[in-house]
Amino acid sequence: MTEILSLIVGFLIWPGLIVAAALGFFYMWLMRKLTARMQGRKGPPFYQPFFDFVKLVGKRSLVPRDSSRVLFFLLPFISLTSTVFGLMILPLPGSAAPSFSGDLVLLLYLMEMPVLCDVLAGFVSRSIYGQVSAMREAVMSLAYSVPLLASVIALAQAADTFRLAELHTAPFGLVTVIAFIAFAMAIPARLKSNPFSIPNAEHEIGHGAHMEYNGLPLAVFELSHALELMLLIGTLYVLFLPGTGHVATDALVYLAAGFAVVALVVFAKVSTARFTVKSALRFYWLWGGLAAGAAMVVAIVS
Amino acid sequence: MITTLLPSPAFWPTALLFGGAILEVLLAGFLSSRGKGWLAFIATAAALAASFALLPAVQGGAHLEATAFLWDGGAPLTYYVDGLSVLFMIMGTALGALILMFSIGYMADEPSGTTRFFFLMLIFIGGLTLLVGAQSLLMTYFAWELIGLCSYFLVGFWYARQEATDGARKVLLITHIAGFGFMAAILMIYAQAGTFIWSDPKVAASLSTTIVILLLVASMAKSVLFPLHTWIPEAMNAPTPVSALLHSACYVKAGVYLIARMYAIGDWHPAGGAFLLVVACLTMIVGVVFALAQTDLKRLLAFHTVSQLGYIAAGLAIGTDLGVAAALYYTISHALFKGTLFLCAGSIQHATGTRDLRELGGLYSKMPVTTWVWLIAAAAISGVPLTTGFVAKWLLLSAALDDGQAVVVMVAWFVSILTAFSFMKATVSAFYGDPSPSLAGKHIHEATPTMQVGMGITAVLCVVFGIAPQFLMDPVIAPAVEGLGFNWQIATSWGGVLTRAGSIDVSLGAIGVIVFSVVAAFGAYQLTRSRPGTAVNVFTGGESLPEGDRLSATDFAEMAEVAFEPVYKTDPDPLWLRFGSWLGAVAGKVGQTALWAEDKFIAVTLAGAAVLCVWILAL
Amino acid sequence: MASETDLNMNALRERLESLRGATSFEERCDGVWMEAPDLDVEAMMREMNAEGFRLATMTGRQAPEGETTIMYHFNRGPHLLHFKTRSHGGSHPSLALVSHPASWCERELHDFFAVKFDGHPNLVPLFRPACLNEGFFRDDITPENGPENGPEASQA
Amino acid sequence: MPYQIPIGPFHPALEEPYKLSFNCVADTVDKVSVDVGFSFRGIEILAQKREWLPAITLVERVCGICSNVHATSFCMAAERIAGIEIPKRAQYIRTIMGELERMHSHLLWAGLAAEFMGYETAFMEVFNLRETIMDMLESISGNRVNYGMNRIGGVNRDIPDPLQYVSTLETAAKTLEKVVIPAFMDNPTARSRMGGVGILTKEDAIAWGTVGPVARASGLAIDVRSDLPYLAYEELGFRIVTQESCDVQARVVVRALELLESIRLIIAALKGLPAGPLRAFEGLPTIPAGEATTYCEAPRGEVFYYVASDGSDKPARVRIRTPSFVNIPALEAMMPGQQFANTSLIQASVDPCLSCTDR
Amino acid sequence: MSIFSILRHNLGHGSRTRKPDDLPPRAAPFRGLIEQDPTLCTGCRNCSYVCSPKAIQFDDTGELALEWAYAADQCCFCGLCVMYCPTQALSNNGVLPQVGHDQSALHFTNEVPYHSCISCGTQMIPIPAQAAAKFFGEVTENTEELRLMCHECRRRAASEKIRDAFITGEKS
Amino acid sequence: MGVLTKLFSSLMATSRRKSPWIYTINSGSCNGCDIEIGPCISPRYDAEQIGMLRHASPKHADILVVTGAVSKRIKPALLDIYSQMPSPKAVVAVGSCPASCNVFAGSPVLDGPLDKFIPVDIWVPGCPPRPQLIIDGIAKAAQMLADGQTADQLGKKVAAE
Repeated sequence: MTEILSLIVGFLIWPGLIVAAALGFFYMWLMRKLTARMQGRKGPPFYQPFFDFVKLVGKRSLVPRDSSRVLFFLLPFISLTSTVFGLMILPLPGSAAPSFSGDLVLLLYLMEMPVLCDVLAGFVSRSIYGQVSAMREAVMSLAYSVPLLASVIALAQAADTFRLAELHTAPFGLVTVIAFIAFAMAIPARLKSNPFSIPNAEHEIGHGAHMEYNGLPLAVFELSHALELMLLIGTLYVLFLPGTGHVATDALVYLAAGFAVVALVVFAKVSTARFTVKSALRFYWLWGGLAAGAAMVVAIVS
Repeated sequence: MITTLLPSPAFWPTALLFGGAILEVLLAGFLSSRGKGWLAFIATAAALAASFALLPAVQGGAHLEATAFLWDGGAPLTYYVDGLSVLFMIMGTALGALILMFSIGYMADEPSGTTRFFFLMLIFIGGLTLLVGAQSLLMTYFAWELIGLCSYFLVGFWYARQEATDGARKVLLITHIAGFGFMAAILMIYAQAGTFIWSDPKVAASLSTTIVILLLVASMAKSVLFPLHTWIPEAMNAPTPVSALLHSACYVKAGVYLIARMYAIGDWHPAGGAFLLVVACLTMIVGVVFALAQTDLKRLLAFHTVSQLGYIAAGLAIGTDLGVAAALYYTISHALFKGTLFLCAGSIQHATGTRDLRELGGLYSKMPVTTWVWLIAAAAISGVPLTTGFVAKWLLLSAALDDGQAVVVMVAWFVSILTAFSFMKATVSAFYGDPSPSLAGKHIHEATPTMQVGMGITAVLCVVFGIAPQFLMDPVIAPAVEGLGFNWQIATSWGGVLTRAGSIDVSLGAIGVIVFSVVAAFGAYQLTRSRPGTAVNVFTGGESLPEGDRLSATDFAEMAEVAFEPVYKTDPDPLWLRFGSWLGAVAGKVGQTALWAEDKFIAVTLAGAAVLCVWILAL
Repeated sequence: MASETDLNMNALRERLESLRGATSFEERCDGVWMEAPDLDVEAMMREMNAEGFRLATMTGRQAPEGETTIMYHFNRGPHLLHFKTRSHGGSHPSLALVSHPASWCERELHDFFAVKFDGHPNLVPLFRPACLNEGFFRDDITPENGPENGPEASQA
Repeated sequence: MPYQIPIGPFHPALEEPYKLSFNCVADTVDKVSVDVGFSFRGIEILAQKREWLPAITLVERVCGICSNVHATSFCMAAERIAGIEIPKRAQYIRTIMGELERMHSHLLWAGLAAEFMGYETAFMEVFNLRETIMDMLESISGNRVNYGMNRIGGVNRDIPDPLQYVSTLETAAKTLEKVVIPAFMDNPTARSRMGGVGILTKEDAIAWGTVGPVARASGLAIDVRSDLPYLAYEELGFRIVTQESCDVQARVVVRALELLESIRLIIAALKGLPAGPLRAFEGLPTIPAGEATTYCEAPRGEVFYYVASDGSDKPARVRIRTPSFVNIPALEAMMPGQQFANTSLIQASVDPCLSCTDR
Repeated sequence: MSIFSILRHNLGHGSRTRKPDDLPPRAAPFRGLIEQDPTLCTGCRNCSYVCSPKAIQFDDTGELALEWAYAADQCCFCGLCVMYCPTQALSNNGVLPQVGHDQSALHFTNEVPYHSCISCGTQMIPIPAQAAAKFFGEVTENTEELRLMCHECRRRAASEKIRDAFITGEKS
Repeated sequence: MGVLTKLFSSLMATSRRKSPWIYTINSGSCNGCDIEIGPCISPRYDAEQIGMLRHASPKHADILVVTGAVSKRIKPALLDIYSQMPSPKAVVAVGSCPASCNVFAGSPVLDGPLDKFIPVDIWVPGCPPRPQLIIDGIAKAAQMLADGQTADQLGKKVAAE
């Protein structure tokens, strides 16, 4: 019973929905604020993502003609819950994650779910822009999956375990560094942030897959996006940062990881123009592939 | 020395199927085409029951041996039935039964040839049971070519159509030539070991690299592994039940059986394991990448078969107990979902008269049952949790991870993403969105009840074994793996999680997630939807799009083509075609010579030449 | 490029004066004007293209009896040429096939003054909303065609 | 199978409504068709119903971006008909306004182009610089857009203290050279979006009759300011800018160099602003019967006005040919074979002004 | 400066943003709402004539006053009316128009009262004293009388005056 | 329970006030207003400081910002886009053109003014209005949304033409 209770707490409060949403919104705000400051602007107030979310919740939602109502409403929630579920199994400081062998694989699966939901949302919403966005997102996912998966798998290979908790405590080595480079490379594309904001390139295809979404489903997608950031930060923390075993220090390291990711993403965002699909693909298959290959080689050799 | 007519239960499945086939011919004059279908279904169902009856006997790695009659001292018709055999028998007959049930409705409108069809189908399934039961390699080869021949006839069922006969010919060409490799391997084994009985330890000792590679090449051709996969899209001109059977149960799985059986024969792994692993990985990628570019529903499924077979081969190539178990589980799981998908494709074609994704769309409103069945199977093949596909992939990934095959994990992962994309595209193009203009005016109807049951059962099984894989793992997979000489130490739990501890929570959690999503989405819909009747237009920039403008599967495919340009450039097909035409030319010339010479010796020379060609190719 | 060679204005003038329907030139502060109601505009366009003149635009102006004065404005560096011709029976030869810029100009004139350009490949409305009659700039045509007429009526 | 995807009439890549319908194959544009007329307001017909003075206000609203050049052209045409010679000071003030307007227009364009290639920081920097130009325009004319400076026979407002603007302009030139131009030209991601994209060959540029920076980026030395110098351009010594690479990057470079040239012209004009009256006469103009044409160089290229008078208090015919009217159709020559992702940038690179085109 | 130095510079130099209520200073000639001083208006309708959008309109149907109506939501803020007003009755003080829900808050009307012509008694609008100098060249007692006359009487008075001058000149 | 409802509605009101997302339509203007909406997101005015974002889809927007005098070609698109915006929504008319057609009044190709077709909540006068005025108008519209005073929330409709 307590196990179930701890799962429910893990799902709803920490590291699941509520705390992650709060932190995620905070990081989203930080991104916007930092972007604004780097562009010499004032930027949005502190609570902005939260109010955006609440406002969207309070709107009447419209389903576009000829699209499946069920999928239209279901997709954002699948995206959200799988992200929360992914957060739940991460051994973050203070969480009662149910650790089991191969939870890394489950995590990778769950991380892919929001992408699939976005792709499907693009198709389901009947928007031509959404469909183009879905195509782009699918192709992009193929591109950045190369370094992302390679880095995770190289780590697992080197540590000889597929259990997140064990990976967290695995010793630091050359493979960690190279895998980190590969992982970091994939982050902007995973978050659809510049220069890889290709599936949601506003001046080409509007909001892409979310073009037709509005009201609460859109709010849930936004929340899910904030949580995806948390999931990435969490994964990065678990895979690349050492666990000290002390909750308070771990939490500090975790927060610092969040700031670092935000800074990285913002920096990439403000200093670049958007790539086209072709150039992004080339980037990831060449440089990402190189990093991936290097990580794999180091993992296998060591 | 025949003691009884059916000396051992081991023969029953085969006997029932062949018996059914004979009955089919005998009663052809009395039965309607529906009646013929029911007859075939009953025969197969009986064979299924007989296969299940064999299950208790093979638990724990035990096996049955039985001899029907002795031909000649050295070549007895003997059966060696172990867990692996039973697994394939059950799979073949179960899928066969369901597909035949589907065929009752599907073939009802066929004007002629139904006797031929059902006869061949029964022989086809019977051939598989014979293949997996035979103890003598010669008998195995006979069965191997028997199902090859059946598939030739079935692919060419509509022999009046040029593309059907061409396809059939290509199927025969590629698989048959590779089959000579099998024969050569058997002959070499016989030369070294002096026996055709594979369970003889002498055979194990005689496994050389050459033999292993020859066997693998034969299996690769049968199991559509790269680069011998190119015949499979051609086989799509067959009636859909044939494609379903070919892809899901009987034909392509013969190669899987052979590779798995090699574990029982001897330790082939050092000789060919790495080779097979490379081939498997390439197959996964090539299959799915070509699948992305397809617009014909059946061709799309066919290329997914290629990639899925790559997964299975990878499991076999890993060669650990978990790997083989994963491969066998995957085999069954693939049989289930691919069979379902093909039956759905069949029912779509039956209803709309087309299977071109560009011409489909909006079928959900017309064919809800088919849609749901398709959705389940598509989820399964994409590896969505709580379906067999997830469990199978999970097992495979775990096996690869355990074995340290990180590259395999990566490739498998990558391919599963592509698979999901591909199915997303197919699903949306076919079932959702606006009905395509080319469907206008057609009377689109839902599949007939027998068709629905046929595909419904497989779909249900996809979910059942996805939620509770242990029901499949423990009684069916375990004996098969143990029969191959592995030590069974795998415990599977709900949702496909390999149990050590605590995994039940994850499965519960997964169910909770889905329930939560559905409830929350429903609540959200109820809370925030606008007044009824306020459906709004899709935003298209202010002016409506031209009529019928939408992104079709082709556009996705073309985008994929841009991404995978280098891969498409390496299509080995022209090579085979050139080889084939060259061979045809040579055969023609030789045939003329033969006619002129009236000498049978030349035909033997021809076969020898073909073997030589494969040999050169294989090395 | 044509404008890099020296332009012999006098020679050009002689050639233009030999065009069918040509009249004499008039030098004004804004270039050379040629009023020629029956000008062979295709020949004019050939001459202009050969000399490297660019068609800046075409101007329409309402003329009596349902006709339209059509002006062609050419330039090449500092040299400006203006041809003033007019439609005949509400129609005029099209230059759209020999000159890209003429295409939109002719569509526009068709919208505004209902000049029918013979041989235009795509004489569909450029600016005119469907609810207005073609030639709505003219005061001898009622602009609105009313909601009940719809676009079909205006096409006809 | 080609699919059709529209950009517009409402799309974030379009500041104004028009419609580009792309026939795409995968990610590549096969064909484009342009549809305009969404903001057609019938200014030519309205101008015939307005008296000469209100007509200036009207033609100024042909386009908010290049409002001044329309008013100038219209006044010049009317002055040409009436044979009015305007004072030197008025000519200089018109020149200054025209060049300031070119600056704000080019900066606006640069900002939007940056935004369309997803380069937000450059957008912010450019727009920040643009605000200083807008301030200058406002402090001279009293409005940020639609300056109302021109009247027939001269200008409405004076520049009382011309030298106060010089230092601001010098700072702007420095910002341009140090911040804006490097932000475009030194950033590899930005360069990768511009180089070799949206090629309009010199032959095509001639065939489509393009004008302005688009033509000059394709190697055509067309500029009314040097071909037919009007106002004070001859005295100020205008220097034409051309580029040969024919792509989007060339259009960026042309506009950037034109900005610097504009600053040079404005500073020279401010420093050399001759004393004298602002207008040739006071009160309402009377325009005798006649007709005249004028060519002026707007930020986007040559503007053509044909004005006819029948001697009444209203113009008899006003014909406006704006540069976008000839540049926009040239998109049909630039788009085929491009990636769909680049189309928004390519269409922006001709700086399409739809209120100009549609009028 | 590379993009990195731009970013560094921006981070180090604070935001360039003004708060919503912190308006940048408006330059002196800023063209805002126009204001009318009805006491200076002569009802000449120049402002209405030069107004392209016809935002200024006169209503002379009233008995007691000429109504001057200005619709700020129709105004194009070109400033011509101010420039062409012969009596400077219109002025532009650079006042921003108000943003709001109520469109009628942007409509302004002034009544320019009619006076009786001191000569014939018809309803007319006198020439304001401040503008007399501009109209009559120099202000004398005579002009004070003239500006309160209607147009007709003023013309007559002027011609009488000329005639008187002529006659007196003849006499002398 | 009542406290909760009250809390929720006040939270909702604050959110609507703090998060105006706009969609802009140029319905046939001279683009003077449009180039003044552009600078609203530039560093000097930075409308993001009041939470304003410009969106590419009307489905995301709370506030429809209209410039121009509604040309006949645009009218159907304008009405369609207005209907695509989810409630509650507000309309801000920027410039003199949507209010009165401005200098274009009397043109045969215009159908303005705007409030003949859709109910307008905030008028921003000017030709064009300065960016601050536009931001001010958007903020006022957001305030109306928070107060539930927009025509959409009150169920007001324009009289059909």
